[in-house]
Amino acid sequence: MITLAHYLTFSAVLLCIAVAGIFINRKNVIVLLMALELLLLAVNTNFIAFSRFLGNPDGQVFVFFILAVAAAEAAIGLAILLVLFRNRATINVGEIDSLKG
Amino acid sequence: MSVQLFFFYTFAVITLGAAAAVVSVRNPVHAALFLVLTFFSTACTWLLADAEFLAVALVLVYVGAVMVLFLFVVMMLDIDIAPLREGFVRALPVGLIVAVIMLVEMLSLIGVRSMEAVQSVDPALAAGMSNTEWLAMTLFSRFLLPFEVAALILTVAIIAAIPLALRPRLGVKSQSVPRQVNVDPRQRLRIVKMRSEAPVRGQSTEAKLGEGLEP
Amino acid sequence: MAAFQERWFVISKTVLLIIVLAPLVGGLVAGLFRRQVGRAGAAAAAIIGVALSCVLSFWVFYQLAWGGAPVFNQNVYTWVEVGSFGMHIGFLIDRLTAMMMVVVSFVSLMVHIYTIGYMADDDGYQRFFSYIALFTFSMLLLCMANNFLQLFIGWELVGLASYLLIGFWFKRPSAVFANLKAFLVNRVGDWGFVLGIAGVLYWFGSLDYAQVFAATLDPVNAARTVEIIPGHPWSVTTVICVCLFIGAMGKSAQVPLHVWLPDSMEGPTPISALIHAATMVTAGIFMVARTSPLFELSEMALSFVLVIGATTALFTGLIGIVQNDIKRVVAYSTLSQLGYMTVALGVSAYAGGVYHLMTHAFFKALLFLGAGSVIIAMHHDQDMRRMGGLAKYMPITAITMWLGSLALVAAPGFSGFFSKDLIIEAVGESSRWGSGYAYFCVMAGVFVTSLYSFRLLYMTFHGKERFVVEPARGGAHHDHEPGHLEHPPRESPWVITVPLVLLAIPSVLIGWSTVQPMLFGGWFGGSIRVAPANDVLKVLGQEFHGPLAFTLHGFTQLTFWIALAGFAVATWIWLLNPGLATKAKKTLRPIYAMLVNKYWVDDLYRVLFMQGGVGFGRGLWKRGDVGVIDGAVNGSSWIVARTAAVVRWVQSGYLYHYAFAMIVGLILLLGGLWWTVARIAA
Amino acid sequence: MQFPHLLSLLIWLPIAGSIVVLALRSRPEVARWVSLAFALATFLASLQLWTGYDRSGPLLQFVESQPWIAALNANYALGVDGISVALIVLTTLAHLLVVISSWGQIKDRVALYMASMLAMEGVLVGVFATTDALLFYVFFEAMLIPMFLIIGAWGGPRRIYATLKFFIYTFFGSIFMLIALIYLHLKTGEFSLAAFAAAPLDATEQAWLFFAFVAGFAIKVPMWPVHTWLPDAHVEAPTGGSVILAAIMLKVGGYGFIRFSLPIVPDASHEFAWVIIASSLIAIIYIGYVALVQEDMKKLVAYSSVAHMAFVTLGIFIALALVRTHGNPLGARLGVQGAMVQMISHGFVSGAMFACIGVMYDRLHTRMIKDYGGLSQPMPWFAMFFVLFSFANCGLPGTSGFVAEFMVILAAFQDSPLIALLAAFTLVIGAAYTLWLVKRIVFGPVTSERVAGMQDLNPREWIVLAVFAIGVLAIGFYPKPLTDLMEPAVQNLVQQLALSKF
Amino acid sequence: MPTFNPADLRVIAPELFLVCSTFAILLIDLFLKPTQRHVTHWLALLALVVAGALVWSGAPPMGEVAAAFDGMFLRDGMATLLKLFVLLTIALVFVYSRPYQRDRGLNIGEFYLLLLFAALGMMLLISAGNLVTVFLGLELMALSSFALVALNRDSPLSSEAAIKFFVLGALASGLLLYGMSMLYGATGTLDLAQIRAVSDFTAGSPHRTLLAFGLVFLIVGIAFEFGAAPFHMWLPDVYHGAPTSITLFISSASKLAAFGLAYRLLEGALGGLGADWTFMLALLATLSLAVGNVIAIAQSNLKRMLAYSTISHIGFALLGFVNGTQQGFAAALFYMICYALMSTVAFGIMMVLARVGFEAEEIDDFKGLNQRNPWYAGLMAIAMFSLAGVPPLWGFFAKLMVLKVAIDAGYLWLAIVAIIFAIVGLFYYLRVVKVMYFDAPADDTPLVAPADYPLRWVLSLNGLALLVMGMAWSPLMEWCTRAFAVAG
Repeated sequence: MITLAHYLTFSAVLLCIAVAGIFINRKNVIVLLMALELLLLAVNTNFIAFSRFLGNPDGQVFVFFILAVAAAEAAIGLAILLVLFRNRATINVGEIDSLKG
Repeated sequence: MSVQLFFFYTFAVITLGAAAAVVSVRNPVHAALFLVLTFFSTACTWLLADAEFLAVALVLVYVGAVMVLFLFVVMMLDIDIAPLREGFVRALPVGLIVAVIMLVEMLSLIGVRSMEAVQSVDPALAAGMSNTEWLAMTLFSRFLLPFEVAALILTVAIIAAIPLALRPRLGVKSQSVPRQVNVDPRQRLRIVKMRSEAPVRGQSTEAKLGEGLEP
Repeated sequence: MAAFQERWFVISKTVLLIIVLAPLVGGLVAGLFRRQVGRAGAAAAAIIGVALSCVLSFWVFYQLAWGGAPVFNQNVYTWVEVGSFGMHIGFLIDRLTAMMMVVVSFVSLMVHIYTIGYMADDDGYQRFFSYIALFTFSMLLLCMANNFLQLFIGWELVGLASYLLIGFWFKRPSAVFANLKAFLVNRVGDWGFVLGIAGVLYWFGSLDYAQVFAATLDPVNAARTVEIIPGHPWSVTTVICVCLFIGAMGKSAQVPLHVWLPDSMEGPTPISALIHAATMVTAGIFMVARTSPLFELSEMALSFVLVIGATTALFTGLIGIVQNDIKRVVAYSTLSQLGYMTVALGVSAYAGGVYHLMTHAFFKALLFLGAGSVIIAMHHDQDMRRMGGLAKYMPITAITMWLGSLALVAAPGFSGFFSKDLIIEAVGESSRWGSGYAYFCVMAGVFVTSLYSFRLLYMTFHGKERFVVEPARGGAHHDHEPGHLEHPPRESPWVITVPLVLLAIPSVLIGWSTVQPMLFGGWFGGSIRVAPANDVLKVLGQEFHGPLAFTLHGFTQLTFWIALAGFAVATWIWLLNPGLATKAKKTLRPIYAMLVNKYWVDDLYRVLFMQGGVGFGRGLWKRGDVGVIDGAVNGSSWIVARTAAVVRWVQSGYLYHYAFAMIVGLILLLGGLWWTVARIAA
Repeated sequence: MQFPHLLSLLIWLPIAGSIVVLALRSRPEVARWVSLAFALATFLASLQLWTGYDRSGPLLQFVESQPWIAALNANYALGVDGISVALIVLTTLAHLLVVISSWGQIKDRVALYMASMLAMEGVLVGVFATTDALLFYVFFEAMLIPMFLIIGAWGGPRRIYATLKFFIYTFFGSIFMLIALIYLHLKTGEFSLAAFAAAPLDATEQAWLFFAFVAGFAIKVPMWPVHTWLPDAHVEAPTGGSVILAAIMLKVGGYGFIRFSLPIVPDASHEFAWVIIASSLIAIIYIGYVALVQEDMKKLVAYSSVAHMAFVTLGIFIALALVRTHGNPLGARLGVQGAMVQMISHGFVSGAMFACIGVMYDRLHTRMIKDYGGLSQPMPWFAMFFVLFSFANCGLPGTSGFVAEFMVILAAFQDSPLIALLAAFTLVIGAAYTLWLVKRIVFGPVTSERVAGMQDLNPREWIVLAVFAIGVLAIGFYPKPLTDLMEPAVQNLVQQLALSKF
Repeated sequence: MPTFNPADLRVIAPELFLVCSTFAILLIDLFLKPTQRHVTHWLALLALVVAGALVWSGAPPMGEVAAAFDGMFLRDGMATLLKLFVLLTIALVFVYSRPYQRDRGLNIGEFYLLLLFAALGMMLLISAGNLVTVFLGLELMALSSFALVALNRDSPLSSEAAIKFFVLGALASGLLLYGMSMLYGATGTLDLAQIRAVSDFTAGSPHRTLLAFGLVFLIVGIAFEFGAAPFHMWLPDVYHGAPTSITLFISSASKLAAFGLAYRLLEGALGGLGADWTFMLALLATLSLAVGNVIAIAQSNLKRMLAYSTISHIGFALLGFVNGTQQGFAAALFYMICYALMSTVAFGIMMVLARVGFEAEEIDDFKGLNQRNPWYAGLMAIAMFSLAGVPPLWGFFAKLMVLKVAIDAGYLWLAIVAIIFAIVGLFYYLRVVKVMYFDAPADDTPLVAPADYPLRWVLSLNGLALLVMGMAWSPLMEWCTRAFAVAG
């Protein structure tokens, strides 16, 4: 049978991949945004696992809100990305370093 | 090894594989598509955990809306693939090591072994309603305030996205219907009464451009 | 009659205040209001002040000596009061003080009158009068003090006055250097002196003479010891007396601290006479005499005084022989005579020392003023090698200088004879450690004294004229080169010669009338206390049968023959064949060089203290302050700035570095948690 | 009759004055007169303090107290004893003289300068008048700001380095003191000095607190190893600034030792007294030699004030040793009294010396000794004053310098003759560097025609130097009124030293 | 099954009013021409003022907690106090930035709306009683902040700052969520009060470890929101990149909200684990002090310098948290309020001195300001001295209170570290004063502040408040102490 440990491990690995994705990927901001989506996905899995094993609906309701917020986040993220692209003509993370020191 | 466990493992492996691909693949379009695959397989794992409503919601919200938005943006920004490649390998080892350390720490701290609680009967069925109804009962009773705030957040997303992304296209001659409608004929046409005169010989007869137009 | 007795023959405080304050007021008037008062007015104010105090001093002296007035010891006002211990300003007038007051005020008056002539054409005329009046005030304050504090205040004010007077012609760099040197050497002396006073306060509980001297009678105080260097207990009185004597050495120019007196000749001659012969330099002797009860308790201190005095007497005298500047010869003779007085104190013959101080004041002032008159005649040229044969031009000065020299050489009958020979006999009598050495120095000193005295007389007044007289060419300001005079030397005006004569009289006669009461008649009474064991004067007193007998006896004494020998050698060298001196110089080259360079003591001090001090200071400043401390301060700010510049680049601007930093932060926190959990589990 | 709120008046009148003067930025002339009026008013009020203080009455007089911060139980508590009265009068007098003397010296931004001076005056009076630790600390820090502005805005070429160094150096010390005050507050629950003095503290606590206080006050005094800010600050400060810095600000350090270190941590003070005594003795000798070789007059006088202030710390901590080991309270009172007189006398002497250097600087705009020579010919009266103050600086009897050094040496001897020997060395080295300075500047031939062209003192400078001279000579000849004023405070302090806190 | 209870609406009245007024302004703004933007300005201000009045009037008596929506929304003393100051700071943002925005063409309706939404998010976050409300309040604030930073579309710096802020913000909130999920897993409830009630497990038990594990992730989220090192990296770039008006908003209002977040999560939920998080915060405080003060010295841009100084001030505020008791939080809140008002003065003056096309950002732009505009030079000097913590200004007393609390909790070593770095900090504040007062101005034309009178009056009032509060700050302190009296 599927145990809570399975889910927690699965979400932990997913989280690590998302986090690794953020600082391994030196090139593309869009992939960063996708990694963020992955991150939220891992969290949602966690919530659902706990909700399922504790028999308490609050976790899944929380996931519902996370999804809403994630959508809004993605919207704003891409809008900012657009503005960045218009100003800098690049979304290569390696080149966005004028603010430093 | 029950059937459920088998399915769980397959979907988990697919998800992790796709997630790894999202992060490492070269072309952002491929990355977007792999992300779609991740969403689908995660949705399946959720189904195994009897969270059907959220699984479907995930697919609808993410794959339907968010991934479409991503693809729009990827397509719109014509990113040339070539320079994206190099510099990837150099950063790989450090990142990997750090990620692995984090994973090890997290797993040991969660105390995976001690979480051997077996999946009990589906709580929603126990309460005699479907998962959706079970969720809805809590959502619309205790979580009213968050529900409204979630709505607010989505409004903010719109209000924020428009001034950032919308670029008024200059030089577009757009019709302004209201102004067209309430035009007053008197402004457009003016009838002028003039006396007739004999032309004076020796001068050029045709009028200069715009000569007689003064009111 | 009793009322009269009572009213007239008790010393009144107002009289004493007038004695002290009159010169001060005169000095201030002369100094601060010189424009309003003008030259004559300033001189008058100063002289009236000093004259007033001189007359009153004589009156007080009369009251004490013959009027039978009791010793006066009252406080004028409280200076500082800390709990039960109070420091006051007050007067203690006993016979010792009276004598000093008379000597100081009289000599000062003579110098004031003399200055009218000497400084006639000097633009700092009023300023000079104000300084010497202030000097008289401080000297009187010092003598009349009834506690150590006021003694020290007078002590330093006198140093200040000497500083101002030596550096009077402040345009001359050498004068300005001399007064700084004088003040600093005096200050080294004062360094010891202040420690001595602190010792007195600590171990005897008070600064007032009366209480301290009463405490010295208590055997516990006398025997108390202190271990300044652990393991070496020193008797308390020895420590105090040595410190006090160091002060005296500074002020009375004893050997190690004598370097400033010759240089103080840079000042005008009147002050050389007043300060550096008669009064200031004797302050040290007076102080030791005044604190005799303390010195009597410590055998070692007295031996120390004795040895220092003997060394000064002999070796400074030797230098006097080779000096060519007339004032410097007299200066070295003063040093030598001070050595004699210190030797007298060393053998507990305090009365003898003070008595010699008095007689010396008169004839040394005379010699200085005489030298001054010679200098005026030679148009301020002090070099004896360009003098000679002046006797015929300046008979009064010559005669008075001869009388002064005879007194100095202790020719029998003269005042010097009575005081100096007695000291020599006292040394012979004393059995103190070092008295043998002292006796030798003192005897050799007699020969040396007569040698340089007569050398001076011969080189200036007798022998070939070594200067040229030529009438001035045109009206040019007479900036002639040395040795050439417009007109032949003339005798100084009356305002200069009268003081010479007035001083010559006591130089010759004072001995006769005062030797019996002062030395043997216990004239000083309670003011000087001598332990019965050390009272050499009493022993000498048995054989003393009146001054005339002593004079005749003097002719038979060895000292007379030595003096005569000195006279003979001097006459033979400098009168009969002058060339011999230069030849002697070549043959005794090393000795001559040693004497001319004053045993290289001056150079030693200059290298060791002046250049050494400056070098040490610069080292401390450059390395210590600037190098180490500021180095650390600026260094630390530099380090912080450097780390800031380096750490600043951690903020690389790359997004993934920021994320990386966050994740590393997370991992550290998790690691911390993991460690705590592991610890609990273990 | 003691006007009840005199101390508050003395604190807030100048500060109000500074605000008024600040508003007069556009009219410098009016600003000068207004600031003179305020300075004069404050001085006269402080005279009332001097006369009003009842010598035989209770120790702490003119007491005021309002609650200030309820959370910390700190209240606006004022009260003065003999020592504070003397220092307050010195402060108001010095500020009055500085306002007069900077009449001609300061040309640009007069209003800001005068405002800073008046604000400084109010804060300094506050430091001496308060009996609440937190209020003391606030005033102790607040006085840095006006001085920072004065040195920074009107100073010499390297003023920025000097003023930053001054500010951070002093702040560094005082912030450790803050930690000590907080610790004490936590222990006693309030901020009044009396409570701190009564609080029982064990040995380690006392040691830590002692070194925190030393950190704060040693830099202020300044004591030997941490003194390097003073020469820079003095050299770069304008004349008025360096007069105030020398005359008053250094006293806060000494005052701090008496109010904080001795009563609150007596045992640790006794245990570590040797550190302070050693530092003072080194200061006297080491700084003496360093002062000898300075080429810049102001630096020389600055170093000399470090050496003189060493006497204050020496006097205070000798008293401790005397009371505790030798059981000789009389000697201790002599030592502390000497230290207090030194604070007042040094205020007059070094204030006067800097005023003189200011006079010379106004005429020749250089502080290098070699640029001067034979000053007594063109400026005889100034030469008289300068020589008088130089002699006061090397402690000639008859001037205030001697009174203090004499008493401290007497007390030091009673602790150990060796300390007295080293301390008395100041007689020699002090005379050496001061008189050598006088020799090179005042006496000797006139070195340059610029020196010859210098005209003598103008009336304003006359007043300032005359007042300083009167002060120096009065204390020199008749110090009794000053010592009687401070006697009860000194006696009480010595009694406090005796009782141990264990 | 609890149903909707109308009485809750009274508890949530201020937020409700703010939402309605925001939407009203949104609609009105659509119909205004760009020149009439001041209407939106005044309406927004009015909304804030009325909301503040509602918060003040409707506040339950001190010490009591009014819960609504089944514990989802709490109104206690702390919430009232914090909300008032959040609204005050945002009002100050509006007042100070009006001329600045107008000159840069940023004077668009969305600026006001996003700020109002951010205010709303903060108020929700501050009075959140449940993890969901915390998350949603936080996200509402964060999203509007990301958008605000990016508002200046055509400046490359702003867009770069915005993307950095967005990505790191999202990462932090992701990790925060992960922490919340762990909390939920360990205690089985989302309600903060219940989590606290349940969370007293024995040290070794798995639930306790899970809770602690969640706590770590929470601290990451909180530290990011505060800008404490090592999660501070975003702060300097965002401060520097964003337009000064937005920097003012982030530096003051969102820091106060971060305090609310920290208090609700750490005290509200995990009061039981006090020992753990106090030590972690101590480490963060030390790091923040070190990084903030040291790097600030090497800065030449004033905004960047103030960013690092913010990090050091956060280090100081965390000193208060380290104490973990009521006095601790009171002192920390007092410090945060003081810091917020100090930074509003500093950034306000920077905006006043900025003109069309010229950003008064570099420290050298302030050269000789005293000659050109003595009043604002004076205000800036007061702000700088107060930030440095020099008495008799307010900054010093804030530092004093925080140090007292830290020492009281036994963290003497941390207090000493804090004051040593305060000395390092003193240098760069003094440098600004030096530049203003001692250096000669580049061009000595007198600098006239924009003719916006309310701006001048409010800025002067704000500046002088630092001086006045230096003398009379105990009433505010008492209010803070009472705010934490029983609540939480």
